[in-house]
Amino acid sequence: MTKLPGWQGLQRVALVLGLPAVLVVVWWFASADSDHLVFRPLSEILVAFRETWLGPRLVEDVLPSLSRLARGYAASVVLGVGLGVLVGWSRTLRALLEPVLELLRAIPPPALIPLIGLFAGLGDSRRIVIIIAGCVWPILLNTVEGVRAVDEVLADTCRSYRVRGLTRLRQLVLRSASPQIMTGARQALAIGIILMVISELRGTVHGIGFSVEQFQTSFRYPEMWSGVLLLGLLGVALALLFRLADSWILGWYHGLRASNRER
Amino acid sequence: MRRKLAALLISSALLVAAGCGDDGGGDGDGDNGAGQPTGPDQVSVGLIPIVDVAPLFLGQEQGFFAARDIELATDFGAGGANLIPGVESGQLDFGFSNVISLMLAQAGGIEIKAVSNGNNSTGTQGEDFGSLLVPVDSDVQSAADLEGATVATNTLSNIVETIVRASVRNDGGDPSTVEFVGVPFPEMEAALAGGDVDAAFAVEPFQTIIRTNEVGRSVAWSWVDAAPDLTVAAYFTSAELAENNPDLVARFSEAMAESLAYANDNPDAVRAILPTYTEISEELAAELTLPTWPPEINRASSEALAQQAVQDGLLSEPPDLDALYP
Amino acid sequence: MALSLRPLWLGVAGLVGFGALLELVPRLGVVDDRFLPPTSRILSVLAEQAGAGPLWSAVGNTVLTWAIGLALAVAAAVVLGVVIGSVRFLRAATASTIEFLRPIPSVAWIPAALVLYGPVRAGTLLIVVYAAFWQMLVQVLHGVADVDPVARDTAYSYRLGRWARVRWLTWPTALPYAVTGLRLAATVALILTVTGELFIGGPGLGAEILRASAGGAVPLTYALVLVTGLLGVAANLLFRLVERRALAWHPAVRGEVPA
Amino acid sequence: MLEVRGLHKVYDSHGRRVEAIGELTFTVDDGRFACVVGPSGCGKTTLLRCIAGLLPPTGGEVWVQGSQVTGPPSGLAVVFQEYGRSLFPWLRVRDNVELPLRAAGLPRARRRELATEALAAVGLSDAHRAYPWQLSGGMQQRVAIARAVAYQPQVLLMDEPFAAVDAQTRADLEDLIRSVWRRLGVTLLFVTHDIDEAVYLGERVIVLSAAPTRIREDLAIDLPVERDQLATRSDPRFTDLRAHIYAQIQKTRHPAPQEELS
Repeated sequence: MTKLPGWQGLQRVALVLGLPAVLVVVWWFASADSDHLVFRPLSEILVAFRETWLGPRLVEDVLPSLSRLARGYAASVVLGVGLGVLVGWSRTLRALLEPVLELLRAIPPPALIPLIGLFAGLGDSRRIVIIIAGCVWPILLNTVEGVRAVDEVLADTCRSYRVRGLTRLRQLVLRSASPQIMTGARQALAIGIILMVISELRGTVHGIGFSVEQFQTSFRYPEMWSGVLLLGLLGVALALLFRLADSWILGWYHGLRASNRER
Repeated sequence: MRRKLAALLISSALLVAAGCGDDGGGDGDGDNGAGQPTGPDQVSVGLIPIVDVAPLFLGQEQGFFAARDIELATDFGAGGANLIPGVESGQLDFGFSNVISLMLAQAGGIEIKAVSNGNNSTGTQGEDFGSLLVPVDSDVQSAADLEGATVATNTLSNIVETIVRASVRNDGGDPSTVEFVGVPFPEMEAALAGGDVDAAFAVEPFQTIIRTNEVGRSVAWSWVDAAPDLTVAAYFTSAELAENNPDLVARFSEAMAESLAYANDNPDAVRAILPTYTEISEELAAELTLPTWPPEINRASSEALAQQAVQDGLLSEPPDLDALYP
Repeated sequence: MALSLRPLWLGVAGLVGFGALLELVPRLGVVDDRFLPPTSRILSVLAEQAGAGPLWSAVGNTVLTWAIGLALAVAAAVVLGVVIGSVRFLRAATASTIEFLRPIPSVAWIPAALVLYGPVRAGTLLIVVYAAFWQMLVQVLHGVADVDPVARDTAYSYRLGRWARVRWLTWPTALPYAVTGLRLAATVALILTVTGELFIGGPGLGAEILRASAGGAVPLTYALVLVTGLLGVAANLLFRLVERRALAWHPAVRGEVPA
Repeated sequence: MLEVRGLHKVYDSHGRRVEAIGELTFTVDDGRFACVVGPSGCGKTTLLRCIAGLLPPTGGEVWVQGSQVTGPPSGLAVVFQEYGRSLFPWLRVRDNVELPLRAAGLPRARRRELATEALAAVGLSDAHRAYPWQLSGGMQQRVAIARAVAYQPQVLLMDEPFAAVDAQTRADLEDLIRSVWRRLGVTLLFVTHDIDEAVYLGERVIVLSAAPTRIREDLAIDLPVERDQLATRSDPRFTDLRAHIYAQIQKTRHPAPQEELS
């Protein structure tokens, strides 16, 4: 029974949108007549969403939060990959630093906030340092793993063709470690979003986390839920963005694995 | 019960199948049934580990609560503002919060009720448990000089803003130009030392730490400026508990009143108990300026405070103190 | 990264060096020692605390919250993962929803947790379970999806019942993924437990850190942060051991772990 | 010109001393094609890695183009057996071929010209933009050979390059190597475990003994220069040489007690 291409596409769309649509409808009606102080109707939350986040706050709060996340994340990538390559490449350095890195990685970043607060002043730098304190570890440790696992035959090939220095670093070391680095980068992004929010609590800053906390403490629950919804959408959007970057940067890698699986 | 059901529904929806329901709730959910007492009532109280709540621990130590069939389970919430939802949702039986937060909650539709006084200012200029501090080398001499300045406060749009504005206003300055920045108490010393803020309103033990480390000096005593013998904070409960179990609330209030009086008369006992529930060392505890703990809430001071909060735009209209206060 | 058994003394030297660095920086006045106490003072405070009860009850409470959260998350994820994973239609229908809910930062639920439960352990549990659940579910789904088609056809040909298929085919295949998921979920759960204690409530190390900083006890705050780190290291080692033992009999089938 | 003088190699790892190469001395003149064959595990690959400067010898010296080898010498290219692992999976075929040239600092146009020419020489002129893992095993090894050719080495080392491909592909690749050798005039050392291949390809076959390796015999191959799979392999002289080498290797595997190595 060959399916018509149209039918095929329709079915796929139904599968993708089916459950979410059902959940939204259930949420809409379950909360529709709720006079409950906290659990506001979905309609009210969506109105609050449009009024709160699509207005001036988009520039005043959402943008600063995202820019801090971007700066913290970028710094973590540079720091994590840079240090990771060094530590991954030299056996002694790795043995020397491994326990220290394992300890620092294990400290939950939020626990560092009271300490970072003592140094990093009150401005953006404090929040960026907090983001880095969480994001750098997955990238660093995955880079070390990736650099350690460079294929020896490829390394010998480079040596015999006298491929050295910067070309070697880029073409052999970084490229072969890139699948592992991307795994670390994905984990770091998830942690980054969390720290973006947490670094804004209990302080004064233009940001999503701060706004949501203000809504909560001033009992403006529709706005609070709309903030939660925004963070959800942000998480999804960034995950999607990451997948695009991943398929572009690791195009070769996904192809390689697909072809191995077939063979 | 309806509220609890809704909470269960939403939290289970959130966790898909793994709703962790109510059973994992607060340690002692308070046997708030009005049935015959089967032993001391397990009562959970949400607190912040600060000087102001010393009387409660003294009362516990002196057995004022035990004498009234109450066994306390203290729970240190992450912040005053978070205690209100805890009490309102029934997870905590009683909580401690400043009066402005209580008024804001009432305005926000939260049904809570103050049951006993918390703590008051010393009422004397130049010596109070909290003050407005500026860096030692700052040229600010009094509150009025803080026009257009940035002032650190532990919570934004809350009681500290109202009283600091009162200090500036009483000193002849224009309070609307003061800009407030949220800084947790432990980080105020660094903020002052680093010059990130022009001033900071700190309470004990940080007021003493900042002064003895010569990082800052006091220029105004805002609790005193706001209103004479200001009631700063109070213990509160949910309207539901007050309704369902008036006996327990009454017993708690009496025990609290006795504890407050005892604390007021025995400052040394207060200084001795501080290190047991906070991380304030004995030496530091000895140097602190303690608040006062009169048993009764100073309602006049709350009215004056509320009037200034309305003037500053923090409250849209004056609170209904009859409903809010015992 | 396996704590490899390289020359151990080199690793210890690294730790000592790091400690010495943190000792010198404040001593030389590079940083004000009120904000960064020298390592010696931190360790002496820690030693003092180690003797006293409250530290261990705090560690106990954090571990308890962590264990409850992890258990709830893992149980739910395994059951749901196997059920959804084994039915093609279910997997296809839920994929988009899972992809939507997974990246939602668990801290987004802090205000909700505070409102639902207030500053108590239940609030913290909400975000711990939420975060750990997705880590585990994704791995279990990968595991169940990784069942070898030839093996499945064999099971069908021998007319194994649904339950037998799950017991003898689906679960053994998914096990390595589940074990990895457990390790990842445990790490996330611990971080969220401390986060919850700091920003929501409930007894434990987070609450002690708050109490220490509220009392102006800076060295103690550092000591407690160090304890959370050590707890984290212990947890990572424990679960890596569990993973290695569970997978010891298993050829390194685990390909690229997407988590 | 490739010269090995008294090469000696001992592996000493975790207390286990394995003497891989006893003593090897031989020379391969410029433009000559020498094959190296021996029982499996007799250190053929170790010899090649020492010549390629990838492995420091325990004793003795290796000279390439008149200078002693301490690290990978310039003007020397290696083709490994695991072709899949010696190509960069993230680089397209042409970029793989060009990489050594880029490292050597050649300008882009020159690199492109050499790469195109080399790929054409190995019959892959239409695979420039493909990724290695999109090609068959045989084609991947051709890319590796093209990379070596484009590098324009004076000396080319090949470590059992055709062991991992099917028989037909191997025959094509053998003919390809011979034509590349004749066209480039490069000095070629071809290591293999396949005696037929050694005799078919080489002008000379060095037969190695079991570890610790010594030269059992250095045999000149007096077959006509023009070689093709059918004629050469059915030539009686080919079968004699093959049988002789086979006997030599059999002896090294279980040497008769009394016989002393010459």
